[in-house]
Amino acid sequence: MFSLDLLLDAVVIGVLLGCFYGAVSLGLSVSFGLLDVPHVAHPAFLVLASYAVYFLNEHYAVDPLVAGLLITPVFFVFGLAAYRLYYETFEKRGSDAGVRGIAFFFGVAFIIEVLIILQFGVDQRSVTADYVGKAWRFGDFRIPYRLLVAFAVATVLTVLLTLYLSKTFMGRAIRAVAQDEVALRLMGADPLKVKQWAFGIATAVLGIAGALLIIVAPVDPILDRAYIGRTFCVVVMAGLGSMSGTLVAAIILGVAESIVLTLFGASWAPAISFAMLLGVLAVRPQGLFGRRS
Amino acid sequence: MTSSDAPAPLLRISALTKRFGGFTALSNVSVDIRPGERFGLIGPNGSGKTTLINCISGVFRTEPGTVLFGGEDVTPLQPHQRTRRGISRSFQIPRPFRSMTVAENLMVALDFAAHEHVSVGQRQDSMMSILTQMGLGSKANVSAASLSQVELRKMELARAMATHPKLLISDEAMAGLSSSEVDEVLDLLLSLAGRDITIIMIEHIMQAVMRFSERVMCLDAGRIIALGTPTEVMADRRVQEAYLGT
Amino acid sequence: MSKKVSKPRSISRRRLLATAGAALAATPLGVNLLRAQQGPIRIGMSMPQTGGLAGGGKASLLGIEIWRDDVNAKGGLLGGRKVELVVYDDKSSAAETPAIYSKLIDVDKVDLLFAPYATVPTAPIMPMVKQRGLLLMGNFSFQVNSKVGHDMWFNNAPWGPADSWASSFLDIGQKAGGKSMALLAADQEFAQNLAKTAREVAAQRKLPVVFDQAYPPSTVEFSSIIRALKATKPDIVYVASYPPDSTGILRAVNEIGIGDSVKVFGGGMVGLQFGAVMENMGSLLNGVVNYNTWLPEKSMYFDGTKEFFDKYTKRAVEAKIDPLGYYLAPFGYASGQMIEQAIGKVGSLDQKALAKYLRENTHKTIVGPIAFSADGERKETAVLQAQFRGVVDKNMEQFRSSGKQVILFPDSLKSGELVAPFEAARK
Amino acid sequence: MTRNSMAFWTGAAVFLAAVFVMTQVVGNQYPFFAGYVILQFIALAVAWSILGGYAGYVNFGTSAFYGVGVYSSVFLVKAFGAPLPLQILAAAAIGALMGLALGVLTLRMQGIFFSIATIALTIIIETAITNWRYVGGAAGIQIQRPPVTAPFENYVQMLFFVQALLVVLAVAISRYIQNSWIGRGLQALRDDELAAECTGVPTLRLRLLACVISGALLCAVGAPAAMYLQYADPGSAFNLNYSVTTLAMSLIGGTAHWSGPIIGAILLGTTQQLLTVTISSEVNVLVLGLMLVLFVVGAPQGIIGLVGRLRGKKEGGA
Repeated sequence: MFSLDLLLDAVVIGVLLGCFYGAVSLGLSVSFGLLDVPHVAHPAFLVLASYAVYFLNEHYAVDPLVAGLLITPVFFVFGLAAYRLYYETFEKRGSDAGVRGIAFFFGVAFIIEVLIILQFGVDQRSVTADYVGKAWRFGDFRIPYRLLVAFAVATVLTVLLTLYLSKTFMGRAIRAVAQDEVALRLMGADPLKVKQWAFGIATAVLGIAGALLIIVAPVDPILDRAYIGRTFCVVVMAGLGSMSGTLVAAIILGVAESIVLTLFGASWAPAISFAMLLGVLAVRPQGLFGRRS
Repeated sequence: MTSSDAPAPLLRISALTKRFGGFTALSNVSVDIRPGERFGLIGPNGSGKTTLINCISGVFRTEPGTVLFGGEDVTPLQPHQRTRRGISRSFQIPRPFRSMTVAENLMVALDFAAHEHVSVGQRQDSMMSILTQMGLGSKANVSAASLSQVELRKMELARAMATHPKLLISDEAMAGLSSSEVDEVLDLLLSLAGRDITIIMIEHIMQAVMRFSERVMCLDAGRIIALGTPTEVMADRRVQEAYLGT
Repeated sequence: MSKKVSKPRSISRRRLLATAGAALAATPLGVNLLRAQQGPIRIGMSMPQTGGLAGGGKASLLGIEIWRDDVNAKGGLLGGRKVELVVYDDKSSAAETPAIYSKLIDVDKVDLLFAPYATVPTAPIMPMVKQRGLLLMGNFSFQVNSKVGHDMWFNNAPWGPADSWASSFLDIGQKAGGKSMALLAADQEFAQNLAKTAREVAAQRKLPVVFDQAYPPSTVEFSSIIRALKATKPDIVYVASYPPDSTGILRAVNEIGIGDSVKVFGGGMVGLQFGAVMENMGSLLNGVVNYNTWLPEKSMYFDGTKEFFDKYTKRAVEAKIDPLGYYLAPFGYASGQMIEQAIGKVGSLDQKALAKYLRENTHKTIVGPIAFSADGERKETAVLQAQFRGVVDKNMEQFRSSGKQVILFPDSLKSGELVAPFEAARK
Repeated sequence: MTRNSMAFWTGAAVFLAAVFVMTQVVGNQYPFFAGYVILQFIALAVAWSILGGYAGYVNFGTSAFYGVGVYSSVFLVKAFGAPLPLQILAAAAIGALMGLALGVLTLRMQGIFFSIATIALTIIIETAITNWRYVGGAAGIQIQRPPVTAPFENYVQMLFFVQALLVVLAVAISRYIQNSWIGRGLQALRDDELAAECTGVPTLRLRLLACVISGALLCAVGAPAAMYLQYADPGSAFNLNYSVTTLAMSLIGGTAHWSGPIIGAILLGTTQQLLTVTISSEVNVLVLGLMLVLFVVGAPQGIIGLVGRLRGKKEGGA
């Protein structure tokens, strides 16, 4: 059953799929990778964004990507508020958030799930757009436009975030807050403001990522549970806080999953990617591209 | 090639090198420390002092280089094994067990590092006597998280003492303290030294080092640049350059 | 949750608290009858209302509730006793149902038991009801009684004998000239059971299986799988999938293509029966031959069917559940109808007598006549295989008219002929 | 200390006796079904806390251990028709090995990395079981119970008693650990692993020990579930709910004392059982979410912490 064609195809699809994983993990790479917030509600926020996109698409026929952009400011503000609550609860008390932070965000995730169910019901939802359900043809190859969109958006997001973090004052402050709060104070920035801003950005990115999620596949209210492992896997494997690293790690995962699926059978695909994660963690705990003081 | 009249060293560090990635933190450091000696370790920031401590206490693995303690090669041992053999340390930034009381902090040391098998009662006595000696007697049942800076420093030393060390390494135990507090801690260390405990003291406060040490070693960029009596080392041109140059 | 669903339940809750106090003494269900003679007839069940099976569970429950309201409007059963439902959420999990059914039997002391929707929550209660000798009206579980062998179990689903499902699909494929089969199934309970029978039937018929893969439920992207499947050039593609995957698979088929060799595609895709899913997929559905339980074709209307769907449609919108409700809801109603007829004929709530009646007779329901074989499954399969035709995008209402899903099997209900190969049928 | 021990063991004996009498006297089955689930969560929460509470290593893989416990029973029953005690012992042994493997694999990981590793492990194991046709694979498997052993008349009553034994075992171990040098060592390494190591605490060995004990207990608790449900499927056995609920129970109760997880499990477990048979809808999940958020925000040290604060923060070792 093996053929070079299939392998090549698996690699191409894997790269595109990896980009999609990368896009939905980028926000977490900021919130968890840079701010050390154990944000297990990240996928729940993501699904919430998908439903917002669905709502705009279904009722006002807004293109999903445009809808994703439209909800970005709302999610930014939402992120600011969420961080404020988190800060008041944990960081301010100077206690290690650890377990309780995780529990807190699990609680938030459950609440979001139920709110979605109450508003939209339990059925799965998807969006319509010109690029959903069609493929780009190149000789014998066919590549779904959905994945090309994911690829493009992921790349643009990664580049923008990387530029933002390295070129702007606020961006540099965000990176500084991850490494050395004292140095940040010397720069004259308030760590709380910086972190809150960063969390806002992490959440805003979810607006577009949520649009991708529902473009690539239909969503249902409890889809977030499937993405907890996957997004954390990508971010941790990349090494905390590296945007380009996140994309590369996601691509590695996507390709590995895709190749295993094509050559050995789909049912082993999740085990393979998480075995890779375990391997990376055991050998190189700081991740493939990680910072480590 | 040791001279026959000198006592066997308690700690012998031979050709110790430590690299982090491409950065060499310690380069070919060798030194002997005699039993009962008061040894000062100085050097500018980033010169490798704390790295050396970490290599002695076992936090870092060394490659190449060996650490001999009491004639035994402890290089392959983990920190807790070295602690049980008598190497104890305090930390530059105090690391108390925050969820415990001061007494419980010491009990950890007594439970895990006490050499002989002793009863609970004896351990309690031992703990109280160390606390009293350190001037923390009244704080025994206070939560470690609520201690002041100087109390934390003292508790670190007390916890290190509770492991019954032969060698005590004090890593900047006086940083950030007022001058009267510095004297207080220094007196404590001197009294410990009087009881046959070998002490390595890392310090930035020169008066303290000069007053305390029998011998002083100065590190710069991971190399020994001077080793001798305090006055000799202070007079060394390279030492002065190292400090002024930064 | 709609008001209508919760209101009767709150009544039962009050009752339930009253009985809970006196619940220490054990009373077998039968002895309980005398005491309850004047009160309502209480039917207990768990239903997945959260978790993965919630969509189906809610639609199914609405069907049963409509039956309850109908029967109560007619004055109830056994000379004026109203029907009351006691329903708990089992969270789609097998771990919850033993405690729930024990509560229903031992504390609530309900008169009759209905099973929850689907196999997973049903499986753990089968040994329990068998041991207690209780009648259980099954709800779309698959071969859950085959090992337990309970003679008071009756499944409302049209599955019939275990292999009939795969047989009917392969019949259609082979008639269209299919010589090889590809099998793609989700790594989940129902899909794996379908895949297993398909493998067995294929082996009996010496039909080579050129592709046989299971994919995990978390699979996001099916392009690679479809590409690999396509490379084996199968004639018949049998897919056993769950709602999110069904969409993903059909999208990938549309994008990647499946090749000209394929005569028929589909078979066991769950999700293509749900309104929201069908509306979303629109024209992607065309050509797919898939199983179904009820369709708005002329041959499918029986006494009361139309009235049922009129009521369902109105209430489903309020309750935010599947607006079409073809798949499960009428069968929930049918369960009620069967019990209604049995109680009417037997004249009591005696479990053994009811079971005997149910086993020995053919029952008239809104989904057609139902007769059971010894294992409590349908005597004959009534699983439809139908082909999607002329479906357009973004239109829920089109599925209410006939002709969008042409019934190919069973012959008695047939409403059209197969269009093959698959690629041609998709145009 | 000794008086406390006396009180504890008397309490345990009274509890077991009460449970036993209940199995002999009460005819209604529901208390046993619901009680089994609550006892199971108490044992899980207590076992989880040994690693997650004392040592501060947050294990997200409760469902992995629980599921392996279930499936080890399924395998033993299917292959050898093994009796219940053997199922539990075997599950404990497998759980200990699993804990050891987890510990060794995560030697270099701390904090959230450890947690993520446990998530990864869960998914890998679930995938393996899903692909293992002998124990039913994804399709699930129905299991027949053997006849019940005297003096019990009903299998669920027996399971209820067995689970009560497991609870007492787990609590006794947890309590012993807390009051011994192991507990102090774990607490030290939770507060500061490096400082603990340099104070003579063999942190790696203690971590491994905690992983092994916690793993063995978690698996053992899962083992009787196969007989309770008489059915197993990977989706239910490896349900994320076990991980989250166990964690929530420990936190709500408080992890500083062995009684915390018990209190949390009783509170949350009973609430969930009650909600299941009263409100019974998505509101059930909402309540769990709200309880998690409120407790984490309002009572960071759990109920134990609240009580401690009320009593003026003065408590002895028991």
